[in-house]
Amino acid sequence: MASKSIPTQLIYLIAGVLIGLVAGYGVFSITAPQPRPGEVPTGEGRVFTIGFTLPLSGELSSIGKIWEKVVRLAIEDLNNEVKAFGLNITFNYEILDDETKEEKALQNVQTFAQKGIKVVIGPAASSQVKVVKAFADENKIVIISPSSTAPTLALKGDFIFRTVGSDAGQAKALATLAHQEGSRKVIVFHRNDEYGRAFADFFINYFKDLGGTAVSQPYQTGLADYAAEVSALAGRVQSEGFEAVVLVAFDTDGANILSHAAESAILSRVRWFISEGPHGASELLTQSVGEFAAKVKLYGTRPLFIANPLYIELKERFKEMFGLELAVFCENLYDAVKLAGWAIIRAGSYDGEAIAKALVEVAKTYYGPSGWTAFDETGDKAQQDYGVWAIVKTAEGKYEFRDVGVYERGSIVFIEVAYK
Amino acid sequence: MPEFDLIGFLVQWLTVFGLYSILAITLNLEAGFAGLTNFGKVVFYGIGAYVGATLTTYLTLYLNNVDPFECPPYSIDGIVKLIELGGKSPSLSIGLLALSLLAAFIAAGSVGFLLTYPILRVGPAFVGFTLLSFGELMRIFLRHYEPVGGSKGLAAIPRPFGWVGDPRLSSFIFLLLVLGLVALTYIAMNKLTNSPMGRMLRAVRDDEIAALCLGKHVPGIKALTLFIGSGFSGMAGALMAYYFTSVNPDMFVPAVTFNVWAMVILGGMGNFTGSIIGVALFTLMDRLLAFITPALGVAVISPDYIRWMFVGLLIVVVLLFMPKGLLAERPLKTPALDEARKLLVEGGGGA
Amino acid sequence: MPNILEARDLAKYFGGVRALDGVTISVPERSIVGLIGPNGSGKTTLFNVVTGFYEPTRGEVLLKNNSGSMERIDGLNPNEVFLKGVVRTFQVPRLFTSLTVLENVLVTPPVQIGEKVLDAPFKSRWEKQERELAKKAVGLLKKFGMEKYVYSRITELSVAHIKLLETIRGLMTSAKLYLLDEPAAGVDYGVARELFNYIRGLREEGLTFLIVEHRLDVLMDYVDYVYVLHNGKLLSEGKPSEVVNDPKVIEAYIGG
Amino acid sequence: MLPQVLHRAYLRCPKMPQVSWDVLSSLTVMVVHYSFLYMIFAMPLTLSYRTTKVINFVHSNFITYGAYVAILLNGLYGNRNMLLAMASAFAIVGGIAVLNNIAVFEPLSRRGAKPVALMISSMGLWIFYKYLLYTIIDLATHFSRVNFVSYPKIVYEWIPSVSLDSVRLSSSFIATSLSAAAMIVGLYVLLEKTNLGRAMRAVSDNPILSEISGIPKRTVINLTWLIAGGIAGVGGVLWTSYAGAITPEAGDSMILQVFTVGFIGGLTSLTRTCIGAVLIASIENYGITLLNQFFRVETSYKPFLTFVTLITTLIVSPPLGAGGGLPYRLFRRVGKSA
Repeated sequence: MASKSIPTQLIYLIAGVLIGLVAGYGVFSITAPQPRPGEVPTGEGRVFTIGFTLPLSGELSSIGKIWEKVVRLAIEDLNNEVKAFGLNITFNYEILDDETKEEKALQNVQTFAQKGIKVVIGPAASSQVKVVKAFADENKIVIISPSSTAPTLALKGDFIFRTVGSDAGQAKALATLAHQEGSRKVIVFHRNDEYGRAFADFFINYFKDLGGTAVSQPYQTGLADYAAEVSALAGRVQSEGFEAVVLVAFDTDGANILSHAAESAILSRVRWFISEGPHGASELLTQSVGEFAAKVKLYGTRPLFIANPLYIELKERFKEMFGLELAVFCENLYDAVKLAGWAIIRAGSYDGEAIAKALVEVAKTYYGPSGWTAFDETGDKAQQDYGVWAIVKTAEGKYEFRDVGVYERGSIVFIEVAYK
Repeated sequence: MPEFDLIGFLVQWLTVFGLYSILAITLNLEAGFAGLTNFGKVVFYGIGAYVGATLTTYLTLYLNNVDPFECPPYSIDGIVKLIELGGKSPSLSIGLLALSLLAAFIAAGSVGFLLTYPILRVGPAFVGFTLLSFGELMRIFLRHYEPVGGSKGLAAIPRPFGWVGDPRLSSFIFLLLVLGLVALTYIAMNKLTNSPMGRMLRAVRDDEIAALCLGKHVPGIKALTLFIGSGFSGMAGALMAYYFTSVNPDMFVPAVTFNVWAMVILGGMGNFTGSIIGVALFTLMDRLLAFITPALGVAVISPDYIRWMFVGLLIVVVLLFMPKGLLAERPLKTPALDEARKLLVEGGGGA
Repeated sequence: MPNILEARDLAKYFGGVRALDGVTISVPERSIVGLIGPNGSGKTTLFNVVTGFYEPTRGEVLLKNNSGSMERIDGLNPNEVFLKGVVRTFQVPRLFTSLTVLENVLVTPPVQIGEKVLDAPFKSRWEKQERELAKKAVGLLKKFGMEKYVYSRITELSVAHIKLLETIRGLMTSAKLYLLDEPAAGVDYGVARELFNYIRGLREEGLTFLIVEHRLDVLMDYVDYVYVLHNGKLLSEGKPSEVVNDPKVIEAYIGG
Repeated sequence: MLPQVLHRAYLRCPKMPQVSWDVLSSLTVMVVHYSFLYMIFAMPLTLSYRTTKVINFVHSNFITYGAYVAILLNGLYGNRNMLLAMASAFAIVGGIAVLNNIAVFEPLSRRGAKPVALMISSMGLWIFYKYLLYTIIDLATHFSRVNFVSYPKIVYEWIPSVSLDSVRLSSSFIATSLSAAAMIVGLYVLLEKTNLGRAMRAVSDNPILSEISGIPKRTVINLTWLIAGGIAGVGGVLWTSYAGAITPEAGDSMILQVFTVGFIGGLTSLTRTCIGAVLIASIENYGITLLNQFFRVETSYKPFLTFVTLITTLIVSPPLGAGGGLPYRLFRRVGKSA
């Protein structure tokens, strides 16, 4: 029983030492200027480390796992390119998993900051970027998210950059697609989260401008199954006579919804238009969904400059190296890595502010798999092209995603006939 | 290796440690002392965070002559205004901090108090489940409730010490505030339980029916315990909102609750010091893992899955082989012991 | 002696099961009254209704209050019944296993300053009362020869001591009426008699007991009056000697 | 068909909300389908609780593991035989359940741990199994290049789908209803007609009496776990034939529904659990479709309905028999017959 008092004292001791350490050394060092070398000059040249916080587990893990491979490819390419320029510089990467959780993303960025890393690529979700933002701004850490699209993050003068076009642009493309395909009265079936709501709002506004009517129908995310939601959707489609369903979803929920919709006679009679989320999800390439897609002439939009040789090359190399298809935002991630590398070199000093300035300049003249990467005044991708995708049957009787059209100057141009 | 920022590490780790400590200590009061299996800890944390965030953002706009209903804090204009206006005036920031903490305490505490009604008559398992599902209910509600941002949540919450200027100094002051609140919680809970009240709580935990038959108003005691525990959790939540500067409904998932439970079980039920050790070990482990994992370079097996498997196994192993946790519950030390000893020695009975 | 407790036409139905079906009993002050009957005859249900575990389906329970008049207590909650001066023990003793013997006794007194949340953190406010209660508690434990176990945990006690302790707890309050559920179950004959001797001693001090007991051999030597329940109804009542010879009772016990 | 005639008659009623036959019939099929699924998910929960008194959070893992046994067999070996998947799921998940009992619950109860400790240990196991599955899936995905984190519905062979007039019953519906019927009949025979079943009931009603049946209590409890885990695993297999896409979160996302169904049954009565399954299936499916169509309630409120049902159940008819209850009435009536 004597042991009871010892741990208590130990705690007080540890706590006291820690607080004393922080208080004493902390106050002293806070006021002193902070020399913070994030790069190490060695005999072989300079080595810079780029931090990554990616959703390797959690809700977005199936995408995150593919992203992680894209990162390895991109870093390799970057290093080869830098070598080709004769620069004695090497880029390293450190990948941390953030479980698609806010707290974890902040912890990861803090860890990078403690190690002196000034450029972090990720996190994936807008809610995570929001949590990271204050810390990044205060500590001058450049954050480049390849996939955050929330309009509430389009802020001037911060350290947050996004290499993906805003949802507003895509909503416009999707609205144009639906309108051009002859639908005038549509129901927007969307995720009840910031992405889904914002996308739906944009879509409804653009669609009204085009002269159509659209109503919103949100569904809760994270459910085991969406049969009831699809049934409610069918009820409304029939009773109110909608001509098309616009689905704004991620991969798993999108696949689930389409799989149930394929069994509904009502929903098989209307057109379907889809956002970029479900694109690339292998669950969609089943026979029932494939047949459904052909029946309803299912089209989706996604950020893509179609026939971009760089994208095609990346896609083929990736498949060759890892045996996998590219998932959503892979090209944006790839370009984020390249931009980060060149910005560090251009900045001259390894300092957040300088890198942020350099990043804007580098992006102006960079063209990659995701197209022209120039940023607008809020640090988001200024120019984004949108392609149209479909699920088509291959010669072997299987199904695959194919980019069949492109959004150009306010209209959709089809370059291939997806459904006969 | 570049130079390592130890101070930054300690400040950031200890801030998270502090937030979780408050949750763990209060969970220990509820579960370890009063036997309330609160699987909805995150509810009260979330309510506090939302109350703090809502008050701070709306009032910052309002007191700077921006109509928060014209230009709500969750809209892009509101966020721009918040970044521009927030955290400039020391008196306003501190005032809002104090108000948020108070309001978070009252709001979270009241919800805790009211939630005792549905769980009044059911056993511990159902208490846990009711509170757990109430947390999910709250999350769905928040996603739909536009005045607090709905699914967007609230962002750009002005930091209480933003006016200091140097972000490192301001986060250090914030850390002191958090640790101060931990100390307050720790001392308050120790004082509260090292008393006849602590004895009564343990009696209720051991056998609530017997306690009821001895005249103890068991529902009242439970409601009060949940009020206090939830109130302090609410304050931790408000601090969290300032720390993250953003809240959204999906931050408040049951995983947070389970983390706190694991910390409390490891530390020892009924021992507040143990809870603090549990929190320290867990949060330190998470921080250190972030340093180790890149070095491992394994991509096939996710270190985070291993971490969670470890947490799950730890709970089981502690219950199986060390049911009292790291630090066992300590006997109460009220003056009665002292009095009894005197009497027994005088009477020559000697124990 | 005037009655301290009266139950009039008391009934409790669970769905179609009539656990208690119109029972009328009265317990005079300063007496020991026995309540016997075969398993499932409604004894424990009667206790549960009187102590507020259940609301009766019909009938009323009256308790003599401090001003000497009879007051309805049916429908009160168990904690309120306790505060009116009725202490109940259980067939399987319910003590607080993580508390010491002393703490088990100390937890009983109803109005403790230190149990109020606003006073508990401030020792000075409740220290005086706590010391007084400790004095009283140690005194009681000594009186019943339990001073050796003051700091013991409940798990270290013998069954007899546990039963005794359950009764001692009540003495910390000004309780008038004790409802004991099988105090002699699980203890051997000698100890059982010892327990009942204590009870008789307490009766001399002014307390009243209503006791459910299966061990008629022990019970009958100590009680003043006996009620016999069968299938939720009163089968017989009277002095112990009358009841044991009642053919209805004999039949019920053999048949039940 | 009679229902269709009735529906037409209903549509003639003026000023009544109009639901088309297509929607109503497919919705009804779905409600029946979900009722059967919830029965298969929740009845083993009730069964295991009333015999072992463990609030088993691992139950949601049972369902997910069952589903993933089927998925891994399909993805790695191309299995499309549902019976094979069911048998494997029953064996593997039932084995896990027995293992849990032997390694954790039994030692804990032997040491006299409180029900709360058992519940918390099951919570720990729940976390462990959840992430163990993720790890297994990651490994399988890595080596097979099949995405197991989100897997499409499995189309099993040999099971027909039936069209009755305008109503289509999917093969999953046929499989689920047959399995549910088999389970109910099986459990009835087991509990009412066999020695083991009587022993199981005796253990739940009176642990001391149970020794009389001649089967040791340990064996009874282990067999209960085997059956409970096995049935839940079979439920997971059925889920793979129904859900639009399956993730390792499948069981966890349903845990609240499944437990609510169990709570409606008080975690003691199998009959009331069945009623609970029908109730929750109806509330979720009819409820949200009708609310959405007539009151424009957003479909995203669906989980709200389940939680409101759960909390109403707890307030109106708290499962006291199982969870222990405090004899306290907030609104007491003193001397009510006065």
